[in-house]
Amino acid sequence: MNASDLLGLIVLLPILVSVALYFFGWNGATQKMEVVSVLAIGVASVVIYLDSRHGKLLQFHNLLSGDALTAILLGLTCVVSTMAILASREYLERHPGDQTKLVQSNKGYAMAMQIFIAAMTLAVVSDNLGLTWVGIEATTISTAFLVAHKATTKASEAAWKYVIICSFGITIAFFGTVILYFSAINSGMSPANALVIHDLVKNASHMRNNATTLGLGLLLIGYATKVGLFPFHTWLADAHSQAPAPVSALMSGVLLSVAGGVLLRISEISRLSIGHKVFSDVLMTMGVATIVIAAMLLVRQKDYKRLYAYSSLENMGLIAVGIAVGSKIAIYGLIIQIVGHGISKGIVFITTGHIYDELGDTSIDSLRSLSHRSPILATFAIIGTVGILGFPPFLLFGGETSIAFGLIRSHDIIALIIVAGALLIAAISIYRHGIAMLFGPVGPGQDTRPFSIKTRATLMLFGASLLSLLLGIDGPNVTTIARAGANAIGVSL
Amino acid sequence: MSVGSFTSLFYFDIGAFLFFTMAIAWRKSLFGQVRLLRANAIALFLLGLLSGIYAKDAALIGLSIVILLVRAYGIPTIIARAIPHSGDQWESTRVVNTTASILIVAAITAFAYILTEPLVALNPTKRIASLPVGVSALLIAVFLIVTRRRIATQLIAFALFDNAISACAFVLTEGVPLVVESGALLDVLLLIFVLVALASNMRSQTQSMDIAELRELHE
Amino acid sequence: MISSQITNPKAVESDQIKKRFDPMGRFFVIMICTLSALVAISATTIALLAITRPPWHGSTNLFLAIYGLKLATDPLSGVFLLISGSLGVMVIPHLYGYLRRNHLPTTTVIAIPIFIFTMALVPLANSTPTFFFFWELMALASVPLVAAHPNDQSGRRATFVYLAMTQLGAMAILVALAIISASHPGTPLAGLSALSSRDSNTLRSLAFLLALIGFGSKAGIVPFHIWLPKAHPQAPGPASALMSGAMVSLGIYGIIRFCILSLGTGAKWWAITLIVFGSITAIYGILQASVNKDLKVLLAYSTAENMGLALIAIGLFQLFRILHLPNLAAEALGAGVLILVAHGLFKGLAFLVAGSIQSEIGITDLDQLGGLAKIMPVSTVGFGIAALSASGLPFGSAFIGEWLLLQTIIHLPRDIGSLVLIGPIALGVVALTAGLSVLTMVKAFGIGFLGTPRSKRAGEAHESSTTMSTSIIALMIANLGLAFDPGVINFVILHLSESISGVYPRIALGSRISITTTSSAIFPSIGAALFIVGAIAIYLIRRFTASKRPQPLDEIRWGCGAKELTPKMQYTATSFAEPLERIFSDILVPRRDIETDAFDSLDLIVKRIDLRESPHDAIETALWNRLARALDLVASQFRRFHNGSLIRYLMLGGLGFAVVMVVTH
Amino acid sequence: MSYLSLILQITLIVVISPLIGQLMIKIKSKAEGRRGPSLLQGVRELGKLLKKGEINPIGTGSAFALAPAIYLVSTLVLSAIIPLIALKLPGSSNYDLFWVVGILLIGTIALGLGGLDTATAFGGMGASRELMVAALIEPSILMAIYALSIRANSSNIFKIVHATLSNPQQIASPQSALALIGLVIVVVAEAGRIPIDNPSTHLELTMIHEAMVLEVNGPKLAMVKLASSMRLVILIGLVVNLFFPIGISYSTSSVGSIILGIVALVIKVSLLAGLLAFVEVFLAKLRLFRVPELLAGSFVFGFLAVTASYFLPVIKA
Repeated sequence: MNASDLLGLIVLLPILVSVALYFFGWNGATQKMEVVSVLAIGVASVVIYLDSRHGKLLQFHNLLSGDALTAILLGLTCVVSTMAILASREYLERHPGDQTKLVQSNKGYAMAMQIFIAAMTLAVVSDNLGLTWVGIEATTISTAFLVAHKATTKASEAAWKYVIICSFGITIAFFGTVILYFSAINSGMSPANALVIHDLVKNASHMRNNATTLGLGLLLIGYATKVGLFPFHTWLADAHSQAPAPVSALMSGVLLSVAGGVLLRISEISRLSIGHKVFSDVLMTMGVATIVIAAMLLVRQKDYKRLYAYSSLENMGLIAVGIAVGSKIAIYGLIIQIVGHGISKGIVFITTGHIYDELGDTSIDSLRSLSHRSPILATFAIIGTVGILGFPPFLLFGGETSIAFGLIRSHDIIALIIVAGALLIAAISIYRHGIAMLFGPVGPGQDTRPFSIKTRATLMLFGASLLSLLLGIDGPNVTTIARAGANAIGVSL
Repeated sequence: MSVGSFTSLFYFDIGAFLFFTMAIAWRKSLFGQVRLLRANAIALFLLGLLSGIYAKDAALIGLSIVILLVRAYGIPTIIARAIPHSGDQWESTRVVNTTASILIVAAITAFAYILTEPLVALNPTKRIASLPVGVSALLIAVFLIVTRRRIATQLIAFALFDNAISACAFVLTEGVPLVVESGALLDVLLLIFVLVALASNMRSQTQSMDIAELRELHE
Repeated sequence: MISSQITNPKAVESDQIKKRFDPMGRFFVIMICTLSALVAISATTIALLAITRPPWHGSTNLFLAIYGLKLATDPLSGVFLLISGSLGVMVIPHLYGYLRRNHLPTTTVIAIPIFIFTMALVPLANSTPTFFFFWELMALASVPLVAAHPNDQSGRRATFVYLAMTQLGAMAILVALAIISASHPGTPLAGLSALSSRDSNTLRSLAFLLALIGFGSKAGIVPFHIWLPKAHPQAPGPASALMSGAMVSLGIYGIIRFCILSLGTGAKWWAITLIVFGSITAIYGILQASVNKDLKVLLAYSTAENMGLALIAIGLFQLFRILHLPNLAAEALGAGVLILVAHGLFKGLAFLVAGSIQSEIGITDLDQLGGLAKIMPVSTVGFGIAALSASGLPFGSAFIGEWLLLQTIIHLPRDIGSLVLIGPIALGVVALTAGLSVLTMVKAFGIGFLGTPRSKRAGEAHESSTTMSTSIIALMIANLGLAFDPGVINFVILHLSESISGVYPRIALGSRISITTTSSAIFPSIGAALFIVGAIAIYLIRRFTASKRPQPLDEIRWGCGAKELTPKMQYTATSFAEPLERIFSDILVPRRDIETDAFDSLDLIVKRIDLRESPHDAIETALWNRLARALDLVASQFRRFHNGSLIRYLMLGGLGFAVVMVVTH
Repeated sequence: MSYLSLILQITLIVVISPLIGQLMIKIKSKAEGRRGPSLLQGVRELGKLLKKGEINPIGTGSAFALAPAIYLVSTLVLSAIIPLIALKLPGSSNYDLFWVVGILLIGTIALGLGGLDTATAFGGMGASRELMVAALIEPSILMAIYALSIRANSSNIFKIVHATLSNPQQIASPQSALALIGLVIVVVAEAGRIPIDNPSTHLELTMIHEAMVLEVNGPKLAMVKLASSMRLVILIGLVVNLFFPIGISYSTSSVGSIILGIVALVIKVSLLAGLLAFVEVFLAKLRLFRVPELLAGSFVFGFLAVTASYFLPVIKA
């Protein structure tokens, strides 16, 4: 088997696993297969990274390709997916759905999860804008059932809003793809290559025209939907708050960043063709607006899952700002940001999942005295939150700092001040709610029983925390990898 | 087929495409809208077929047939299942009333001309001259998505949106590569399928088909 | 009554809490203290090397991705390292005693050595990302210290306010550092001024203001001081000592390092801004300290006051640099450093005594203390020395710094135009601050330690353990040492001035302190000797005349006709400060509740009137609470917009789509 | 010789202060049309108090016991570090005005702490008021010192007086006048005279200084009384020498100049004290909460003196 076949394999494998799940049900064997299919992504990530270090681009029939950025995103997918799949077991044990209905059964859940992972992987390894679009849209469809898995009215509502808003945006991206294709063909590219990202990058300098601008603009706003950027940010909190915790972890930690990765690729085409100005102005506006909105909605938040959803939004806004800046330091920063956010958010959402399982309520007011009722969960919630807020030694610290430096260097001081102000408001709000939840007194009539957590779940969260800490400490390798990632999209000034 | 006859047929067909789109904006009966969606998809199929015959491209002809199957048959049929067979089959509560809708549609058409001018200038062939028509249809679909309150009409608007993008693709580039178009088709089909499934879920939970009533989740 | 207590869920809960926070095991405490001691000792050693040896620098790629950690030493970093290191060393025995006696959350205990460690790293950072990295680590490590009593409402409030102010500071510092070092984030700090001088003035001014806000929020500069009086009462005594004595000073370090050195020479109004902020802080801090009645709150406000004084000195330093008066600049810097060093020592001492009181009595409210002189003699003497120093009086460690500051002010040259007005204004501020701090410290000492105990618990207390007293005695000696022979840190001032301004200050520090060019001088030891001589003389006279007098009698005090005076009849801290509160009521805005209990509905015949007056932080209510309300208002508009309407959401998206189409068209 | 002069100066202050205090009472009485007590009455009172037995109020501690002694010692120290009869006394290079202010405050604080240690309402009230006045005087004093030190470019008393001696025209300048007014108010406040405090009253609600020492008795009271009168003399002497250093001996080398210095000091202090007492007759004590207004006034004089010193040209002989 050729190394480049690995690209196809990792997309195919989860699909095969979901087929197996359909036929054999969700049992011990298929549960192992789930993990294997995800670990394969990790293996591929390593292989692709090692190959990219020799300047080799893995390619699979003009459709899939792998470079260092791919490897980073795949690695993140592997880590968070593993966490999500392991956490799903507890979730499913606690929340057995109607097993007669496929979409509510354990089997259906596991299948949707695998297809979701396959779709994300496809969006990451795709070298073809059309295929990327297919992958991203497929994530929407596969997660729709996952979001609605709890089968409550709220869950259905969230799923509906999620699918409608995301599809709206993603369809705009499809229109953008068509326009870009037209532009590429007009500039003399063959129809077979006109959507291949790497070829578009090579040919970009010949595509300096209005059609490209329009196409890129539409792609931008389209994929921004999936990143959760303003004005398409409205689905995110609903979907994240209603989805089962492992799904929230995967959506927030990986899916948003995968879409961010697509934006990053598009930004490269944009930089080389129409110049960065229009594209980055639009993206900057969207990113800053997203951060501000997220911060404002955090202030009086009443639901702890929404709280973390908006914190994801805030981090995605920062990533968007980083892409908009587009300089070396900003790109490094956002790559680190993506990885750090993914793992920390994974920890946080899975922890909130365990809390919800015990509490049965996601409102902030219902959760009090967590530090006494479960020191373990409290610890992981703190570790995750501290990571998300950009405290050292976690990765996000470097990410936020670099993006701030990048903003100054591109003379976007006003943007930086707005962003810093919004981050301040966001952090203060999280502190306020966090202190109330961790230490606040239990109200009259609320029960005070301690929460239980399985050793298996503790170990998994511990492993993830350790990983996030190690990544924070291992500066040299993280730098090398982030540099390789930035090189992959042509930023190595 | 001569260039002249192809062009006039193409123009005629895309005009029909736009007409059906506009008609959906006007029509209130849900089943009527589904029928118009079918007609719209057939016009799209003809666009593909014409281009395929003109370019002597068998793949394109095959693709148009797939389009016919999925967009003119599959999707409208699924959407029709989301319409309650008893009770309210009318889109009576619109965010924007019918007269205003039609006026806005006219404005959108004008807007589409302005928008597409630089694109048309880029490659001034006769086929691309009809781009404003496709973009008008597309913008009308967007308009429908953001202003329609019934679940079924929202689905129809989505289907229209996709049709319009495909139409634009035919106008611009004789269709996008096969693998992409088929992937997109599959996605749209699945999307509509998912939405219908969710809709039936919601109907069993809330007895409502009005998306404006989805207000449980808010800040 | 008893049964209701048992069923009360809160009582059960507090039992659980007690169980969870078991007494600290001896081994665990020894481990923590050993670790802290190791860190503090190495910090002190490095500090001494940093001051006396040529600069050293090193770097590692570990920890901070992309930038790598860059470390370096120079005299400036050495000074601040010395403050935190030496204070850390002296605090350890008290820490041991405190931990052995008090049940604290494990996180708080573990955070202590980490906190000392990070505090030592901050001044060693040699690039802006490294600095920010350590700064944030320090902030993070200090949070558990404040959150030592998270089960109390006030504990949670303190934690929140501290976190919020920390975050405010962090964001301001981030933007400021980004501006300062934007072009080359990895540049060693010493090389930054050359880089930033190329930036536009507006940009540099922005960086200056943001850095001032950021570091000011750590240093407790008004209006960012609000965390100090909330956090200190929560933190365990030794931790407060470290936070107030060392961490807060690092805010001033940041201001010196970045607002002044890294940004180049700068504009005159920068210096004036520093002086104005310092003045406001000094006066507001000491006014609040003078009217507050909780010992730790009082000390916290007094910390703000001292930081204000240091900031005035630093502002003068900056002003003289701009005016090209290197010698005066060196004097101002020397004064600032001396104020900070002394503050570390006496505030550390005062907080340790407060910690002993917290640990032995459990109350720090002055109105419930009293009479400690008889039962806690070591602590009393310790606090006496700390109070003497904090008042800025002769024989106190802070006197030298404040005297140098006054000398710097009165030597303002004539030929600087209207800028000379800074002289009388600054002097007025320093003088008023000094006067009020005398009153404050007399109140704290007189009410808290003298007289008779005002509560049962205060009356039954004992002196804290020997280990705790060891720390107190060590700090007493250090304070007296600095007061009588500041020559021990002469080398610090000399090396610092040389490395920063290239000149030696014309200050001769020793047992006689003088400014060589102007022949102003003081000689504390001679003053003390005169005191001793006078005391001996009086003692001898009394001794020889004693035989001619009748025997002394023990008699009850005069009670204005009452038979006996109860401890309740003593003057309290509140009543002591009442005249001052009245005079400065426009600034202090005391909170006054009048509750009238009347016989009839018209309030004509009054049964009783309750008047409650309590000091409160007017800036907190006028500025921060108002800001919070404004934020809430804006946020509620955002919330209202996100009302769950899918049509609204889709329209928003459609609008975005349209805008992008038009923009890219 | 120089050390002898120092001891002479201290002794002189100790001896003349009860007399000067009594002189003020006498002048006041005369002005009010009374005969007034004899000049030696003060000395007799001290003698009487010294002979009395001590009463230790129950519950007081060492602070109460030590406070009068510290008050007295600080005053003695003051009399040793201010040049009153001669300029070049031992340690004159360390005669710093800020230091003097500090020592002055130490005495006040000692007495205040003693008052608090009695654990009575009066002791606390007196301490609170005394320290409030002390705290508010501080800016005025330091500002006046600032104004004075600009002339000599030093806060060293020796330097300041020396500068005045070598350039007497400076005294006639507006800045000097302003500083003098400021300092006089300060002296009045610091010494607890009308209109700030009334040393001769024991009316409970208006007392400041006397309330603080209400429990002090016997020899301790003698110390406090002696020290209080000494402080007045020292402060007057200081002001007199800062502004009118006429007659002060420059060095301690000749006996004649020392004697001249002593005589000059006694005359100057008596004159000024008499003037003060005479003016007091026409004044009423201010309400406690109007005291800050007066002190603010004195601060403003000092402030104006400083700014005038900076902005007006230097007058040179």
